[in-house]
Amino acid sequence: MISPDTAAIVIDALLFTFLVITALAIVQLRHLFAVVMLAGVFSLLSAGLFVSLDAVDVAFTEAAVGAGISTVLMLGTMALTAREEKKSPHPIFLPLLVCLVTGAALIYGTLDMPPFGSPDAPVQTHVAPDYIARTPVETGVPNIVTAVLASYRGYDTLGETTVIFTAVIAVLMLLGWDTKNRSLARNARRREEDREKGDEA
Amino acid sequence: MSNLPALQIILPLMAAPICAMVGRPKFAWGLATLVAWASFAISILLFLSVRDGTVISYDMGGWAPPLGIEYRVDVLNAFVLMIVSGMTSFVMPYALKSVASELHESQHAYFYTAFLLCMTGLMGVAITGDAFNVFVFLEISSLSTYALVAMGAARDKRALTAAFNYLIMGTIGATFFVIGLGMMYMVTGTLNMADLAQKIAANGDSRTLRMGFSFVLVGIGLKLAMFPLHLWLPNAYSYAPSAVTTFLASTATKVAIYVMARFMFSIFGFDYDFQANTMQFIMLPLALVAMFAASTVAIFQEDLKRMLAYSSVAQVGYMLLGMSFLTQLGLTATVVHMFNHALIKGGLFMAAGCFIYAVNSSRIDDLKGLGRIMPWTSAAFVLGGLGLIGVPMTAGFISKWYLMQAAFELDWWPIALLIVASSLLAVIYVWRMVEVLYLRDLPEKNDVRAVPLTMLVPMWGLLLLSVYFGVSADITVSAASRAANALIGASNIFWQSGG
Amino acid sequence: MPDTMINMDLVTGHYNYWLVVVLMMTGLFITVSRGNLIKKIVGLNLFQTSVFMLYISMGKIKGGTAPILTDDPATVYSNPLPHVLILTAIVVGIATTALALALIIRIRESYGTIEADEILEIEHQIDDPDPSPTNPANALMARIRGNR
Amino acid sequence: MTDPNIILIALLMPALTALIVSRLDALPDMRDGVSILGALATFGAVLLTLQAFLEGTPLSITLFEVMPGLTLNFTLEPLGMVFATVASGLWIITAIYSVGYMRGAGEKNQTRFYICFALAITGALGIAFAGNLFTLFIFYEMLTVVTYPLVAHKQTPEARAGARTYISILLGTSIAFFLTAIIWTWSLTGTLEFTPGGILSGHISPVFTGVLLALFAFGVGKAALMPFHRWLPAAMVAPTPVSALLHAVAVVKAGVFTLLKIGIYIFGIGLLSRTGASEWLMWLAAASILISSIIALNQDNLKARLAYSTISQLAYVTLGLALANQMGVIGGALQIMTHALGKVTLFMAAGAIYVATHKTHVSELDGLGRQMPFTFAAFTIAALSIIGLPPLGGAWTKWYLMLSSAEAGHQVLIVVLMISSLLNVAYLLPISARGFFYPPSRQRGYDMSTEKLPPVKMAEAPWFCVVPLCITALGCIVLFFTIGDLYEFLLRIPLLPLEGVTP
Amino acid sequence: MSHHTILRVVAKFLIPPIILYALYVQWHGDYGPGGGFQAGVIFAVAFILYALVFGLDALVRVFPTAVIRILFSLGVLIYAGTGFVAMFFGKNFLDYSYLGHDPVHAQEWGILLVEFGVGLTVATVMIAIFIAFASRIPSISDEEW
Repeated sequence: MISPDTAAIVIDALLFTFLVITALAIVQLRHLFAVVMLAGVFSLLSAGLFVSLDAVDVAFTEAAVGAGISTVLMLGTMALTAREEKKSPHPIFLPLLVCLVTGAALIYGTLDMPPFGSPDAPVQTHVAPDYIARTPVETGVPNIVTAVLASYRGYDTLGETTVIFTAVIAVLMLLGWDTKNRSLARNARRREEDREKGDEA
Repeated sequence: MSNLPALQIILPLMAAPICAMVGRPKFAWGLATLVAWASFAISILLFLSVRDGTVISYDMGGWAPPLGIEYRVDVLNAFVLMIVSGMTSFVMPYALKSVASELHESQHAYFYTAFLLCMTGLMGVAITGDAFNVFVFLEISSLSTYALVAMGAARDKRALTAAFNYLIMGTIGATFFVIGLGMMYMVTGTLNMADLAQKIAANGDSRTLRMGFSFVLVGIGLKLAMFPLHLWLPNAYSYAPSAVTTFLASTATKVAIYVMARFMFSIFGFDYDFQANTMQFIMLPLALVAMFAASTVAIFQEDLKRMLAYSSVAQVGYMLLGMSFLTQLGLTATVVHMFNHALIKGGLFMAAGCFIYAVNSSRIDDLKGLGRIMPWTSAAFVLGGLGLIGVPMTAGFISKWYLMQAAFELDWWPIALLIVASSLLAVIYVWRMVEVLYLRDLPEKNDVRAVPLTMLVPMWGLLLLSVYFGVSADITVSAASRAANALIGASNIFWQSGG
Repeated sequence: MPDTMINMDLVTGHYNYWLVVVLMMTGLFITVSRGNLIKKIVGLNLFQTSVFMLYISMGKIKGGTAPILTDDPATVYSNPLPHVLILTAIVVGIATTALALALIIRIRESYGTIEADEILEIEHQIDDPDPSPTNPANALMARIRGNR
Repeated sequence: MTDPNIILIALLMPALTALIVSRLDALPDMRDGVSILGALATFGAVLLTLQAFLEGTPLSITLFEVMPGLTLNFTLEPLGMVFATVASGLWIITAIYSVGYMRGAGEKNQTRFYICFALAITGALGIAFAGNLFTLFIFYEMLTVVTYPLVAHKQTPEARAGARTYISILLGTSIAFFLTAIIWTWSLTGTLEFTPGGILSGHISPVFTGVLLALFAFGVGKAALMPFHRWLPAAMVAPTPVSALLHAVAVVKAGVFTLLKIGIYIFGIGLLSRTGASEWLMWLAAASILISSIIALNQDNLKARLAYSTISQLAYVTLGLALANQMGVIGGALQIMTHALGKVTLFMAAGAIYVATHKTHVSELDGLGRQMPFTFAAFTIAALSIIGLPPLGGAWTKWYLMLSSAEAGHQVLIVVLMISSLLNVAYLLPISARGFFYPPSRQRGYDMSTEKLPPVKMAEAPWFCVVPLCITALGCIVLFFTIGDLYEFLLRIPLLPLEGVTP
Repeated sequence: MSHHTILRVVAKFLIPPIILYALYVQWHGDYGPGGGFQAGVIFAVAFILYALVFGLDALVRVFPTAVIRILFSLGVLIYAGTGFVAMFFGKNFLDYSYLGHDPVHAQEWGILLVEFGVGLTVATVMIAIFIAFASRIPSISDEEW
């Protein structure tokens, strides 16, 4: 018999294993197309992990953003820039050291964390029960995440919307969106190809 | 009246999409200017109403904290809000011609939109009483900052890489901040600052809390260019458009300093030993090194804006030094210097912008002999430079005075000597510019554009204010002193009298 | 053997966090060690996604369900607050990525490359390879840099 | 009762002059006239304050408070009156002289020169009238900053280098040491007011008294105490009127004046003599006197020689303070006056020689005395005053300092003073001797290409140059005979409490 | 890509369901997973697909950039405005209670409104960013992939 707990642990462990493998593969690979695709895979895997951790909204969003939009933008950027990473001549000693020190600090910090999944952790006993108890009474919205997102902490979400707005302003300021640009370029390329064909003939 | 705290943020936040929607440069500029002035007025009203030590708490959406997000305004916040909105009010008129000369016209409307967003973000960080909300608004300001910095690419393409590096460093910093926040949340279960403070005081120390503190410290340290984490700053400041540099130099680092002070003193409190040790054994030496190393590097710069940027890193060192004294006087010095340095550096970067406007270069070699044909800008630069050195009757002197007082109070007079010694380095780099401006001959072939009044007046306004606050420091010092008191008595005064 | 028991508890209670730390550091490592700008951004995304896992992990209750209200009053819900925070953080993340990619495109157009080393080299060349002799600082800087 | 605003008028007069001068760039005659008139008006205003002071009206004015307890305040006291009178009086002389010199030497940027010159006088008067250490420091720094363009006036690489040395030492010492000392004093006592008897007594241990005194003594770089004296020779690249007024009168005297004030009103002579904290300063001053005199002997450049002489003479004032008794203070205060008159004459003479013949080195002066008799006569009188021979003002200084040394029980210093006089003779009188007695045929470095005027019998500099230096030379003589009144006046300096020390 | 007839046909069949799904996610966010943000992304995907198959010019013809710009600004304004209006009712910013007679319904309305603002902004922002990227001149031609 496999208890639900054990099953959850096995699923977690599998997902984590794949995540780590994907991450290491991304470190190693220099073909950017593969890197971007693996990054998408990483997002999907993490979405799976989020589902197993009860965060369905987050999983949904991560899948849509990390595996969807993010990948599309990365591929688009690749098309505009390069598709192969060049070998870096620099030694990796310092970055490695930085990461090891940071990682060690984080591990040190985890030691006093309440155990994973424990129901009496401060996180579960302060504030959160209030949300769960008050949401049905005060908002009538069954999805507590939505209630907290749009009402209790609606101001954060306004900030989030503003962040997205900031991003588009920034991108438009940097790139503009003059579609004539592209048409012109395509026409130019076509003309060039025609000329080459003409030369061959 | 009761909605003032919300209006402070919402006004620029709503003005930004309107600017983008209309999409006309002149309109965007006009609206941004109006909003900046209105914000300034609001921040002054806010400051006046909290000056006596009251704390305004404003519940967003009517949800009481810790369930909802609250604004909490005390003297310190209000002071920082005043710096940010006040500086924006000065920068906006300046930006009109400066931006027109440095950016392509199709970008102007977006530029002012981003500018408003940046201001919103910075003020949002300063006003909020919720730790996670700090992150959200920090990102609003950061994202818009990256884009604004990159806009310098029209003059020098290095602005792009500067912005990119800033983005990488800034995002790593923000992520560190989120990690630290997560750890704090993990041991307390709350995100509200006041609640955090109480829970931390009640639960006591733990390894998770220590690392939470450290990651928050490093995260904000990256944002405020704390010494070894400052590498993004010089390029970002050098290549950004002049108006942006002015704005960033006089507000962004100040807000980051504020956040650091808030977390250290209001949330972790003075009794937290791990913090006190970190301050005295890590922060204090780093601050001293920053003062000397960055000033020394500034001396050898060939570009005026870059020189000023390194000087900013050094000045951040002064502020951190004041904080790491862990005394009322030290904090007063930090807060006073936040304000004074905003004025002085703002004025100096404006002067640099005027030079760029006039000769399209900020290389020190290209500024030879400009003292004679640009008397106003050059004189303004000298005035600002004197403030940077800390010559009496300028605001910089007041800062230095309090910082040294704080050192003497602790009987750390070697540190007092180091403070003055480091300002000698400022003498060198400021004087180098004076020599170039006044004692070199103008090149035969010169093409100097007259600087418009809309740029000169804000610059002089700031510098005259810096002189005014150097001559009559009562207002600033008493405000700073109250702010320091608010931080010192953080766990009792700040948190309990609100509501 | 109580000692090993405690250690086992520590492991089962924290292995999740440790693996998250490993993922985080892999992401950070990619960001700080790789010269390719796109790869830096991929690393940053990895780093941030791992932080999201940290948050989501701490909201989980053993035996809990997703915080969507059901009719059963005995249901244990996982903490919704981290989910909300991470939703916001994901949005911030994609906004940052979009901006970074736009910057990369502009960099590529101006520099012809997206490798940090090559960019640095180009920037050194812009930095006026001909320091004027009148400025003592230039001479010193040149000496520090080791050229001429 | 006199309105205390008279102090402000005296202060603002030179600033106003600077303002008007700055508008008159296109009208050189008007500009120079305004400059001289401004000097006269300033002197008049200072005399009015002096009169009020002599009548016993306590004049004090506070402009504003920078921080609680930290004010911008001007208060009259005897020492400051001496300095103010000397500086403003000699400004008239040098203003006239400048007109002759600047035109004669064909200098560029004359308007900037006059503006900065006038502002420097504001700085000097501000120092003289300062009622507390903070005010004094402000004007001290202002004086440094506005004299910088004067030193760098010629804008040649040498001028820039000299000016750089000048500004870096003066600003450097003042910020690094002086300011530290001020803030330290403030944090010890909570006040910076100049108070008779000092403010530090009872707030500081004897060891730290010495340290603090060191910070002040070296911080006041304008006093040119060794080893921070390098700026003074470096400043000699400036046009001669600058050297004359600023580096014989205003700037250096501001330095030693500041030291005297700090010694008397911050430490209190009583504290210094009680703790012996100033003893090391005394020996340092003595060493400065001798070493710089010896260096002066080896200088061939006339102005450099005078500069080193100045360093030596300034140390007299420091010595007077360090002796920490009434005679010492009076000797020091007298030295401010006598040396000012003497040295300004010497510098103006050097400038006159330059304008007339473009000669700058001692070895080139052979036989010039007969060509420029007035200049050389004045030079000789001033030199004798500096040496300290009666019937010239300088004699009294040495007299009081020797008395003071005897009183303090340091007879060795009397010997030092005498050796110094001998050294003065050795480096000053040969100049006169060369001028009057050496045959002109030995003119070395006589460059025909640059020389415009072939020497035909009398060939003085323009009268604008010569008259002023004759007046100051006469002043040296007058000073000798008015010592009675001066002594009475200087006795007013409040030295209380002076335990166990009788005048 | 104009010659990929199959793609065009498939796309024509695919886009309407995607938009429908987006609307479902938008309005169903109260009850199950989803909400304005997710819906906005899905909505944007439909349009991006359209652009990929029929070309950028076609997308811009259907959905002019000026309109997109107004819409993404409008989304933010809807959100902030919903909160702003509360102030005129003497409430705090973002207090939705003015929207209905009883507080619970007011909350539901408020949440729907702000989620709509979010959805609108996100969808149009994603499309705008896509257009901005796609309108640059590619350095890797289609054949090189």
